[in-house]
Amino acid sequence: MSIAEDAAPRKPGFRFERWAPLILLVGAFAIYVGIALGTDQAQYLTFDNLIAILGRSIALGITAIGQTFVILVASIDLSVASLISATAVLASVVMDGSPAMILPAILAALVLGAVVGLTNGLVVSGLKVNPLIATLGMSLIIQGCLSAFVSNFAGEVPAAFQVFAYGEIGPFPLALIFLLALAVLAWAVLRFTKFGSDIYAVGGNEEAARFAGIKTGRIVVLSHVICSVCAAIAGLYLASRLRSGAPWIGADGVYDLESIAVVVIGGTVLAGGRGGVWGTMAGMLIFSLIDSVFNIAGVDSFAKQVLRGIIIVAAVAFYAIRSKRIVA
Amino acid sequence: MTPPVIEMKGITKSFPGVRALGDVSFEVRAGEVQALVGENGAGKSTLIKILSGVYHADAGEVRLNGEAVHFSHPVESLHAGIAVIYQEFSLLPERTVAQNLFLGREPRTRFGLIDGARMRAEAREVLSLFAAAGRIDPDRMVGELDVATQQVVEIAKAVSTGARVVVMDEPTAALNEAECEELFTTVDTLRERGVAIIYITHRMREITRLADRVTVLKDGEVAARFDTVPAPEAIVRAMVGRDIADFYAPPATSEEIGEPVLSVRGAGNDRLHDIGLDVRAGEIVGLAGIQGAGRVALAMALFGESPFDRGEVTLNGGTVDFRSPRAAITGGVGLLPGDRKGEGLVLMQSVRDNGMLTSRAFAPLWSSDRRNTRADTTRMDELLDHMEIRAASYDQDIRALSGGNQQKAIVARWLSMRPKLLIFIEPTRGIDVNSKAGIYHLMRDLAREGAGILMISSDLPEVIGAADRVLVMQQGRIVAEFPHGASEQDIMHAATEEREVAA
Amino acid sequence: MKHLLLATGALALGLAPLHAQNFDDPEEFAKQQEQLQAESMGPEGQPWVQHIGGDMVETADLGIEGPATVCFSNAGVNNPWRVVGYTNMTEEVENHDSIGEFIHVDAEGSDDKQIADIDDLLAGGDCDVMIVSPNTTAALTPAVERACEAMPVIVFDRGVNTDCPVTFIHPVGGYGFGIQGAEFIVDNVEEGANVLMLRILPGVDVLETRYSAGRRILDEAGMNIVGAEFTDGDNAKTKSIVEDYLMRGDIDAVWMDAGATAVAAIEAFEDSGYDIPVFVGEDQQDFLRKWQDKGLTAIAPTYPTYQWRTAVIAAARVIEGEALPGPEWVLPQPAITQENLDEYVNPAMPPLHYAMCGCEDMANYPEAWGGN
Amino acid sequence: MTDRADPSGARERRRLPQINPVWVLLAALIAAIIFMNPGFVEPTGYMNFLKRAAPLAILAAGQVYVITSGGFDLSVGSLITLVVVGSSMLTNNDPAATYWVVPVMLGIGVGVGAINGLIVCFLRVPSLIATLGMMITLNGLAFLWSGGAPRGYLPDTFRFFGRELIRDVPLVRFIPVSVIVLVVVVGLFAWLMHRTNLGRQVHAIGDNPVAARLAGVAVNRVRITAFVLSGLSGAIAGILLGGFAGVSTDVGTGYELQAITAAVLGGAQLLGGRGSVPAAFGGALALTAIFTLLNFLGLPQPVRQVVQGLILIAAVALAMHRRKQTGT
Repeated sequence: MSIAEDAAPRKPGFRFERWAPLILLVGAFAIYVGIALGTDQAQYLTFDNLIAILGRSIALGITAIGQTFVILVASIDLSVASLISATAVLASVVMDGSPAMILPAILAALVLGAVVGLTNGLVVSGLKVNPLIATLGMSLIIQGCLSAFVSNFAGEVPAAFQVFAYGEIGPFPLALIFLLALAVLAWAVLRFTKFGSDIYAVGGNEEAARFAGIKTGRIVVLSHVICSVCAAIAGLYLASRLRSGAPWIGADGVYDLESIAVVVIGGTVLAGGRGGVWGTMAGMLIFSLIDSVFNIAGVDSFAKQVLRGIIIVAAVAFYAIRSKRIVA
Repeated sequence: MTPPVIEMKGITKSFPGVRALGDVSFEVRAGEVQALVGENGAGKSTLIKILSGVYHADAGEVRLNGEAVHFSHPVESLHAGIAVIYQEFSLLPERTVAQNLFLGREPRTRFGLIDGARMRAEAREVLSLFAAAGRIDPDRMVGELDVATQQVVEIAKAVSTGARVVVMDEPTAALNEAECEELFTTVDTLRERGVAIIYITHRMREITRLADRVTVLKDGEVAARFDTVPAPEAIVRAMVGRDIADFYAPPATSEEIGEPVLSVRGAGNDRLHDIGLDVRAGEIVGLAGIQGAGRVALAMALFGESPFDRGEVTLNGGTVDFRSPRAAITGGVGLLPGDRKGEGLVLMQSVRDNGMLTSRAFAPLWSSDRRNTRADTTRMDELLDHMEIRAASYDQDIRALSGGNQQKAIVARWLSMRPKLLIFIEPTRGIDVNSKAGIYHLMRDLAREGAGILMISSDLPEVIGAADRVLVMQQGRIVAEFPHGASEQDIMHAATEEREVAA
Repeated sequence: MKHLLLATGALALGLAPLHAQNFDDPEEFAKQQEQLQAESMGPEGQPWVQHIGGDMVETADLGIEGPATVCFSNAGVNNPWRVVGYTNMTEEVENHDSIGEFIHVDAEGSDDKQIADIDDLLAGGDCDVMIVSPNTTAALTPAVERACEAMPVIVFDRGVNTDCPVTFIHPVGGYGFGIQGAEFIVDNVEEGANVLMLRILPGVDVLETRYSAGRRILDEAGMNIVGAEFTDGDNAKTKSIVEDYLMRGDIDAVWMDAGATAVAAIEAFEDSGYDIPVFVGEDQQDFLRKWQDKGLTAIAPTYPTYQWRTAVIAAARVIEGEALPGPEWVLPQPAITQENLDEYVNPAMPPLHYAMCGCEDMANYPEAWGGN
Repeated sequence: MTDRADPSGARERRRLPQINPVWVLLAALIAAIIFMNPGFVEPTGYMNFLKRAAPLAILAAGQVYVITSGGFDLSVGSLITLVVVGSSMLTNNDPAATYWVVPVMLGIGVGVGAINGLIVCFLRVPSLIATLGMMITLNGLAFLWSGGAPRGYLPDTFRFFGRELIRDVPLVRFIPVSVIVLVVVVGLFAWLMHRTNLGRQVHAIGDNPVAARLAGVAVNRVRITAFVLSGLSGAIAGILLGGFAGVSTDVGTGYELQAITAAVLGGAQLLGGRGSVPAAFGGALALTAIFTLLNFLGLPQPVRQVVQGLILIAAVALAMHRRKQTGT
């Protein structure tokens, strides 16, 4: 008889965890508005500027959507940053300035992402290697292979492909709409498909999922594939945005740790089984807002780092402090 | 007579150190309720796990509809139409009732998406088999439901797979009387539909009410088989099959019982109300009740894990208010958790380390782990020897030991602390019968040395046999008290009867 | 998996050299070699306003009125060189009344973030002039192009692949740096001497050109290059690498593509009990002091931090409508040698201060740069 | 009963001590190094090797406490940077300052560890996130303190620990001071882990925190102590690295992952319950040996990354395989 078994059922109705990301987001936005007005820079509150904020962290957002899937199945992926670099370079090299090669390049990048995800997933679910170690190792391997062959910007992205990063539909950047579409798609997958339901089951209680006939290993592998494919898309986006791929762009953006931080701030628990894509999107917006607040408040870049570290911990504590579980 | 749906023949199964089943044969037919009874540790769960493919039998065969089957995974048995409702819930608290019911086999639209509407409708339909249906909204999070309702969902989940064989492992453990009645109705419905039901219990009342046939397991063997339901006494005799006086240690004599060690007056917290009880030195007090009645909550409150927020607790004459297990232990309270693996053992450590866990915890951090102000490996080894713990070496990882020996190592943990009050939660769960008597005698020895003992158990014969006095809890309150020798019937009644709860 | 990665890599390898920036460009090499010798124009003793080559651009028609807001998109202040440079910059801003507000946004070394920063500045920064120190050349080009459409842009340090900025300020360049050091080695050791080349990172344009130029000269002079190792700019690693080389044989000269770990490399010789060979470092105080203390045979080519002052000066001239060197403003790139070493050694300055800062005459010197 | 033990034998250690694969790996690597470079058997060779491995080995010895207790400490790398930069700020080339700066730095290490522990225990933020936040914060603090570049020199008295040699030692000719520090610290950490109450309780809380708490273990106190020891090891490693190589701004980068890798190579179980200081020491030596060997082979940095990644995954996969086979 466990302690939990005797626990009183939770009260229905208001569920703090569900609304916490929104509360944090509203808080961050309030601070942004407050700072903009307080420093007498109302020009930062225009529509254009808000769109610019939304568009700040597209690559991070795409990566974080993928990361949400693996964290939901109680895994984690530290290889996304290296993979972003690898796919950006690959795409840019394959395209090499030729519009005709755009499609093959996109395919090549996605295939690379899928293969990396497949390997990650198999190592995690098949060899039972702790996902942190498995994907850290994978990250080193990718980065090593990459820098062995490429040491600078390689290839060139034709103008037609730059539409991905720079195109606009009306007042909205194309990439922003793409991110939104991707988020909706991810949400729909998690909400309406059996696969999505299985993800929550595997992350929530792997044993129960297995007893219900869910092929848990397959779900873990698939989630890793999705995560890596998202990273590959982020790599494509960055190649388009930077007009070329370079072997350091993933690591420079710290997409591995930041995507995890974004997901966790968005209310998805590291232990898996709880959370979702909209929380992650809120987490991404919080990051963008913090960045913008720092910029308009003119915070010194070193102080910025200190604050960012504290904010990550504080935001996670905002959820975690209410839990009674012992964490390590 | 219809041919059996399930036939198990000559099933034998051993675990390291224990023969769990020896040459057990068992069968169940469509449209009947076959009661599988036996004490804790008699081998019921092992038999079911072999049926469902969790374990593999060392010898023997399982036939489904006359054909030999070899399930290597529970999923295979599920697909073959055998649904098992385990005691440990396999529900996902973060998902809705409907999502849980159809976990892994969600109805889909022709686009392959989950058909939410159909899932809800089918969930309602399945739930309508149950009298509790009205209370259960398919869209509610399972985590928000009370234990009894979760149990209903768990059963509904098994039923909804369209299983031809349903195994229920002590399904009433968490239910009150009215809920039990609802469950019985459900079982009747299933039986009428031609489902074969294996019903595991050790409650005579349920056997009388439900069973068509009874198989009694004892010490891993079939002790008796009844094609009609016999008088409860016959079942009990087959179940226990030994001199109870010898199995349980004799109750305390009045000279042995001393002053109260623990007195609680008017205590409560969000799960406990108006708790008043005394435990005297030399006395074993049993605490009975259904799951969720608040017995564990009471233990955890006394132990400081989830403390009382009102009332008064006196320990050995002094008022105490423990806010953590550590404080409670310092004050002289010990506790043996019910979930040995989850809450009792540090599985990757050695037998000796497990025995010394508490004494080390109270010695200075920087002192030697082998000999310090509180603990001494030599003394611990002597204690382990004395308790006849069977291990290749005390340096061996404890996970390889049998349940009984593991439990003894936890008892050893407390012996060296000489607690005034010791709380045992389900002390013999998952322990083979031979080791059980040892645990009971150990408890009695501790009491004789002057400790007060509070024993929580879901095994009523155990509570009756081992305790000097039985308190019954219901909905966070102590509702009745019985002296040694009370009948199972009376205690069950007290534990499950509907009560007007004062707001 | 590995096969695919290898295949991918091989593909990249096959294609990359064709299209990657060329780091061994004989034309550029020759041009910079010439610029090193060229007489620079402008006021004597103020290299930060001097320029090599005489082209000028007019800015009177840009029609900006002072005091104007200058926005600066900085790649980062993530190394001591940039810290010194940024200090130069903020101090220089004080000298110009025409600059009303100076807004600084820091991309922390990320291309993506710098693009977003520039877009933010364009969307709401009320900037009149923008200074950009690009994190990388290719990546920032589109963002700079967009900025150019809105206002005058000044680029310095790394360039962009567009000529839309008013001017691009930079010292002679990486080839020049490599040439100065390598020629010093050639002049001070025998032919066939053992030279160890220590590099920071692969793939960084300014460092790659230094290496290719240095390598070219050392090879041509018949030096025996015992190795070219990457140190990651890590002192401990540098010291370990040099110690390993010393276990295998003598070293007569050390060429470095950046001076950050020069002192660690020297210590490896000291600690292993060897004489310190001919050394190429950079203008960091710790190296200069070591040089002076131990009487080394050394040279310190520089990549002057005073270019950060120049960027502000250029912005001020744009606001004031004055002409300025452009579209390329090539600054002189002096090396510190035994002759002028004493001018640059200053024990009051912190160890990682870059001596060629052109900041000694500024108001808050030396406190603002961390000196005593 | 089949499992009745011979009572007289129960107290003896029956199990043959299984040799930890890390020692086999280390021996093979050392043999390869000697083959490549016979000079390695000279004191200069192996003493330099030990000197080089000292900071990592000390870090790994500290990290193993946190890993065994069930967590991660990602903050040690930035802590090293903070210690080096901070020492240079405080001593400012004043030889007399060493005598108070070293204790202050050790104090900072203890303080950082304590804060990590407090955040994990009381704010219930998982250590992965808590120490990630700490890593970012400390890095920012180091820059903030120094204004971006360290402003002082480290006097020779400070550099004594990492740089000096004790000469004229019989048998080995000389011993670097850092090797003495290494032996003392690793010895102390090993003693604490394997011969004291603390060590047993660190194992217990990593193995099963609920059981440990119910058995009266002061879980928070033990966990915080584990983080404090890790922080302390970071500070010591920082003092050695600053001494070895002088001031720079990114001394600590990457050390956190190397320390975790070393501990894992030594068989420490991620998420807690098992860990050995001597084996982590062996892991650190093995990792350093791999790097040294790759250097001797003239293999570039990228190959080192790939090899490190493969070894990391292989080590954990092998450990999982062995664990499955032995059923423990």
